Amino acid sequence: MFHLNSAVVGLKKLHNSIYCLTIRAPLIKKSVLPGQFVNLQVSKDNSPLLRRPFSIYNVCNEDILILFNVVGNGTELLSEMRVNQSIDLIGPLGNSFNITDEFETALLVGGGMGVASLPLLNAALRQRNIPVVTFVGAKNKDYLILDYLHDVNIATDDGSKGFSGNVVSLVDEYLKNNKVPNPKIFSCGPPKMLESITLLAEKYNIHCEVSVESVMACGMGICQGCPVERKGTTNKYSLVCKDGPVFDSGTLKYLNHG
Amino acid sequence: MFHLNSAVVGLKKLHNSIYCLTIRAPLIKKSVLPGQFVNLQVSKDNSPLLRRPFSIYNVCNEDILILFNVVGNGTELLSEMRVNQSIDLIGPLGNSFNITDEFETALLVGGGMGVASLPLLNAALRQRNIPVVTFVGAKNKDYLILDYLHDVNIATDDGSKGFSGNVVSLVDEYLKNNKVPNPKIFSCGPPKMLESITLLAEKYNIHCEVSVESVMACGMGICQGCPVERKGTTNKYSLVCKDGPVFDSGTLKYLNHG
Amino acid sequence: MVDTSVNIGSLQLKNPVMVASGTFGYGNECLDLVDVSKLGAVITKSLTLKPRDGNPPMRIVETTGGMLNSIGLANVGIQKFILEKLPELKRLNTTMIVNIAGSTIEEYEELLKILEEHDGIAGYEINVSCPNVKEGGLAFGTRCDTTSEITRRVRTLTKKTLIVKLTPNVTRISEFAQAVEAEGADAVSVMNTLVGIAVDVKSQKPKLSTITGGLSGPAIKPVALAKVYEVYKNVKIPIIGLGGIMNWSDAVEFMLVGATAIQVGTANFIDPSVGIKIADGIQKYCEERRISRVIDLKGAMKL
Amino acid sequence: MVDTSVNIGSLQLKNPVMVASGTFGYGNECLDLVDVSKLGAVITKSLTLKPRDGNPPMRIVETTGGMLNSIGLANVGIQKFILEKLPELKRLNTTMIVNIAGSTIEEYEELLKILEEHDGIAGYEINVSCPNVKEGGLAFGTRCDTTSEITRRVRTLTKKTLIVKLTPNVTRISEFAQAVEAEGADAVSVMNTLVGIAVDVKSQKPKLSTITGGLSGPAIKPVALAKVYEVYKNVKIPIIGLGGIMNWSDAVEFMLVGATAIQVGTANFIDPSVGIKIADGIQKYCEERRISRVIDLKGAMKL
Ligand SMILES: Cc1cc2nc3c(=O)[nH]c(=O)nc-3n(C[C@H](O)[C@H](O)[C@H](O)COP(=O)(O)OP(=O)(O)OC[C@H]3O[C@@H](n4cnc5c(N)ncnc54)[C@H](O)[C@@H]3O)c2cc1C
Ligand SMILES: Cc1cc2nc3c(=O)[nH]c(=O)nc-3n(C[C@H](O)[C@H](O)[C@H](O)COP(=O)(O)OP(=O)(O)OC[C@H]3O[C@@H](n4cnc5c(N)ncnc54)[C@H](O)[C@@H]3O)c2cc1C
Ligand SMILES: Cc1cc2nc3c(=O)[nH]c(=O)nc-3n(C[C@H](O)[C@H](O)[C@H](O)COP(=O)(O)O)c2cc1C
Ligand SMILES: Cc1cc2nc3c(=O)[nH]c(=O)nc-3n(C[C@H](O)[C@H](O)[C@H](O)COP(=O)(O)O)c2cc1C
Ligand code: FES
Ligand code: FES
Repeated sequence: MFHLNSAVVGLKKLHNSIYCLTIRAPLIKKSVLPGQFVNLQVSKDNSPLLRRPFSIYNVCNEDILILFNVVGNGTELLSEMRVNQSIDLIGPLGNSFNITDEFETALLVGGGMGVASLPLLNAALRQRNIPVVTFVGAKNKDYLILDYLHDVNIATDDGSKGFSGNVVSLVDEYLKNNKVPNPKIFSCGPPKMLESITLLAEKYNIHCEVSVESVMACGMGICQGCPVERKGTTNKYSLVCKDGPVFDSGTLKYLNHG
Repeated sequence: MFHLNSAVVGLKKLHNSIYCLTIRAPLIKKSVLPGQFVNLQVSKDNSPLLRRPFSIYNVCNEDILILFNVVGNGTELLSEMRVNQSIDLIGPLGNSFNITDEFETALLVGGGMGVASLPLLNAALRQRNIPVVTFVGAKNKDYLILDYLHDVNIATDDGSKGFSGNVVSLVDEYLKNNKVPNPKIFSCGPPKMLESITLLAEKYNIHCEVSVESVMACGMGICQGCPVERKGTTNKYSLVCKDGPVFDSGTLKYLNHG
Repeated sequence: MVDTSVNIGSLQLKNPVMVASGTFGYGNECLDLVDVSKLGAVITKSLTLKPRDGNPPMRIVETTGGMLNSIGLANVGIQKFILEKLPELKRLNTTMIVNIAGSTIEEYEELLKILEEHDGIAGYEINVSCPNVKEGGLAFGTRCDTTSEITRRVRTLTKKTLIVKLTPNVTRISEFAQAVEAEGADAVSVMNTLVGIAVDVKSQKPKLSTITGGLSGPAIKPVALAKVYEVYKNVKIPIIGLGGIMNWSDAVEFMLVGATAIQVGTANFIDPSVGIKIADGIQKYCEERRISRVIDLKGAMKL
Repeated sequence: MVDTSVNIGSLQLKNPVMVASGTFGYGNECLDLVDVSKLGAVITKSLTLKPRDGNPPMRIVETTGGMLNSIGLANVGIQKFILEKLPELKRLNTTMIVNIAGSTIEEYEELLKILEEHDGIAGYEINVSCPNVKEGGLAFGTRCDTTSEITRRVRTLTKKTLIVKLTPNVTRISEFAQAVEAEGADAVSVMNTLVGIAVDVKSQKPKLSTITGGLSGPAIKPVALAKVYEVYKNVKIPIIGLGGIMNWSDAVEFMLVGATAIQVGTANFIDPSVGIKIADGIQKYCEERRISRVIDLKGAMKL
């Protein structure tokens, strides 16, 4: 875990309200594991006060990339960053996807901004020569983010590209129609989607890891502010920022999400 | 008084931390009197919360100009404004210099950012064919602002240009060495300077108006937050934003300024 | 069509948005910018028996998300108000609520007696809680017995809507609300400012001439919401919620936790017409959700 | 050379900057980022007799210039703390102050008895004022009698430095400070969080699962300064000031109004090493002004 006062290397508007921010962060780049995140200070004047967490989308040279959607004040400020502007970040934070256990095919399932945690995972899997099948969902084709992924199966809610419907249904179709040798699902996306992927994984009896989100204050396990309710574990709650953001899907109680 | 949601037309860095901001504001331009100010919203997200008051430095086409020095968070945000960015302002506010009473020569005395209230006054005087002698002071030559003024006598604290010393001493020299027919002083600058110009005016028995500053919340007489202590008036306090910012120098009690 | 009206005592307001005492002058200062007839009501700055100069400068200082003020009830006094302000205010076609402050219980009575002789006043808001004056002020408002006593005594003097404005600087604000409810107050305004300090580390002096001042603005909104909620659970009379309201969404929060109406204070300094925008915003919120009466938002928080 | 040390009871701290309970874990969570030996002291999160899961999500929400939390004293419990955390904390070369919270007076006693059997603990901070638990919590802290009683009972059990952390949610916090001073507390921490609420107008639900939470961060700084100042005028024991401190200048403000030492809370979430920066900043401030001892800042506000 490093605390860096670093600089913006680049900011690219992808489309609509989605941006990709490149930050100089050699120490984080070197140590990041797939699924980890950084906690960015978006303002120097306490407005907003708290840092904002973002998945590490990719790495490049000495830099890390962040993919974000403008949803509020903090992400708006990020979208106004300029090259060379200083930016304060802490990372890499959280656990990571487990790709060392027993499975033969990785099914990567991303919805919305959830795709941001897939590229590093994809790269790590390919390095180990594990076959990857990827599914990406978005509300419409403008919100699709497909960079740094391979052979992607696409779903859009409005059918403007690929499968018409949600990405979990697309995975369902895929599993119905294909024999997938010993698969494991890795998924990241909005709560509703993670709930359905969990049910799907149960139905097919596939091991499934999900990366969840939570409002955070500290991002490193000190404030106890980011609990997620578990089942079948010794503690009632786990911390998204430290015990997560990646959890075995079967161990989460989704219903308690705000 | 108008409340405009308008746009930035231009921002020019003059030198060091001093900027000139041009704002589209035809209604204010049309009605402004010399000495009046506008109250600018520097942030859309309550940080800082309150508006910031600035003299109307000049007008041009449909626009008003603001001259400002970066001293804190609010002025820093102003210095980061971009052309076409929206900006919310209220104005013109306050009273104005009185140029209709009996005098033959106008002595304009500005110190630091206080010069910002002189150009409009200068123009109004010249339109009435009243002779103007101008004195401008700054800590050093880099902080001198001389635009839109004529035949300026310069003083710098460090002597890097013009008279070496404060601008009030320069006026004193001038009055000692020149016969000035029936003069009136119009002055704007930091509190210390206004105190000395007041004493000087008393010494030479010259009518003197000063434009003072105060922290403000509303800028238009509703919060009672900007009192200045008076002497020889019915009320103990006057409001800088509404009764001022211009006062007859002899009626102010300076000692109560923070 | 949404019914935006709300009732406070015998008074029906066209909408639940008022401008708070001390943040809108006497009501006629920014007619250039604001059509006050579109507000639910205008509450005057606190009036006292004698004119008051107010406190020496500095009277205001900005803090994170808020401001401290120490105006010290600067006002023209009740006589001048009646002579010079009231005639114009009557012509404004808005509901005028006069806020009064005294340094003794008798002063509150006297103020009310004088005001009762004039028309154009729809109701009274009793400020028992100004933190910025030496005499009376906060001392009244933080004692339940004096707060009740003032309420009891002024209640006998008027049939008009009587609102008591409570200070948040107490352990249980609901006890005060219950006490004034028992004495016949028609409503409570919750809340006045929190006591605060700011120090200039360069000069090592307090930033306000009176050392302490009253904290207002968005910084205090969570506290104000909690106070309104506490009062809501304990009294039946309407609550007028205020403290840090900047926009319609903040206002809706106050109604959801139990406020019948709201006041905008500090926000007027940033946007004098914010009250009208908030009234429109509340209406639109109701329209979009097919809530037929704004009053149905009161206490509608889902648990 | 500035003397940065300050004394709290029998304890000498190398500098006046501590990290506040609940905002720095048990003290060993961010050793990667912070050299805790440079802090005046580390205060653990509140420990209870039994482990506590804490409250359901959502536990935190950001507000203007602050945040509300409703952690509900989630902690591993005193036994696990002693077994699993304390051994490591002892090696950190910092002053460890353990914060305890009980739901009955007896629980405070029992906690203290257990802790007294272990070394490596420099002192105790008694949390009588957590607003986020159903049992006890705020109810204790807002009653002067129970606050004194807890102090009296734990005082007899230890010779170590005993600090009582007061809640600001009372009318006169100085009465509480006087009461615990009378019972032998070595110092008071002023202040815990303000009770607050935030509502989501989309879902119409409270943003926190427990409806109310505790407000912290720069938004509350003016209130905290006023509470410290009020206490300073009424007690002789040292005051540890906290509430919204973000930088050295804020810290100096607290000392000027009367604090002997300060704590940084919420600011740790934004910058875990802010405490060290603040300690450096205070020292530099003193150097520049030729103030030879940091403690000379205490109550040095010029009136
Ligand atoms: C581990 C982790 C990784 C994340 N990775 C990414 C990413 O790669 N790209 C990306 O765009 N976003 C990501 N997020 C979400 C991101 O942190 C939020 O979008 C951001 O904090 C919003 O800040 P804001 O100030 O713009 O919005 P705010 O003004 O804070 O909130 C705007 C709206 O967004 C909701 N919101 C705020 N924070 C969160 C959150 N943490 N989770 C869910 N909803 C939230 C609020 O409830 C509100 O409705 C991640 C969150 C976590 C916890
Ligand atoms: C009628 C009027 C006209 C003005 N005209 C101009 C102008 O033309 N050009 C210009 O640069 N400035 C002018 N000022 C001053 C300007 O308003 C302040 O510099 C500005 O508000 C500072 O905002 P900030 O957020 O950058 O600084 P802050 O962070 O608010 O303060 C930084 C420092 O400046 C001091 N300060 C803040 N506001 C004032 C104030 N109103 N008066 C004196 N000191 C203050 C503070 O005490 C602090 O030390 C004028 C002020 C008034 C009242
Ligand atoms: C500058 C200023 C002056 C005030 N004057 C009064 C007053 O005269 N009487 C009163 O009852 N409240 C007064 N208040 C308190 C406000 O009416 C209101 O209760 C408080 O500011 C909280 O609301 P807000 O956060 O929306 O401002 C004043 C507040 C401010 C900021
Ligand atoms: C997330 C969080 C958890 C807290 N937990 C505790 C706690 O366990 N015990 C306690 O005495 N205070 C607790 N507090 C209160 C802080 O110690 C501190 O009193 C308060 O936050 C005000 O200081 P600040 O504004 O610097 O944060 C907590 C505060 C926060 C924000
Ligand atoms: S965000 Fe602080 S513990 Fe997870
Ligand atoms: S700034 Fe509000 S009265 Fe002058």
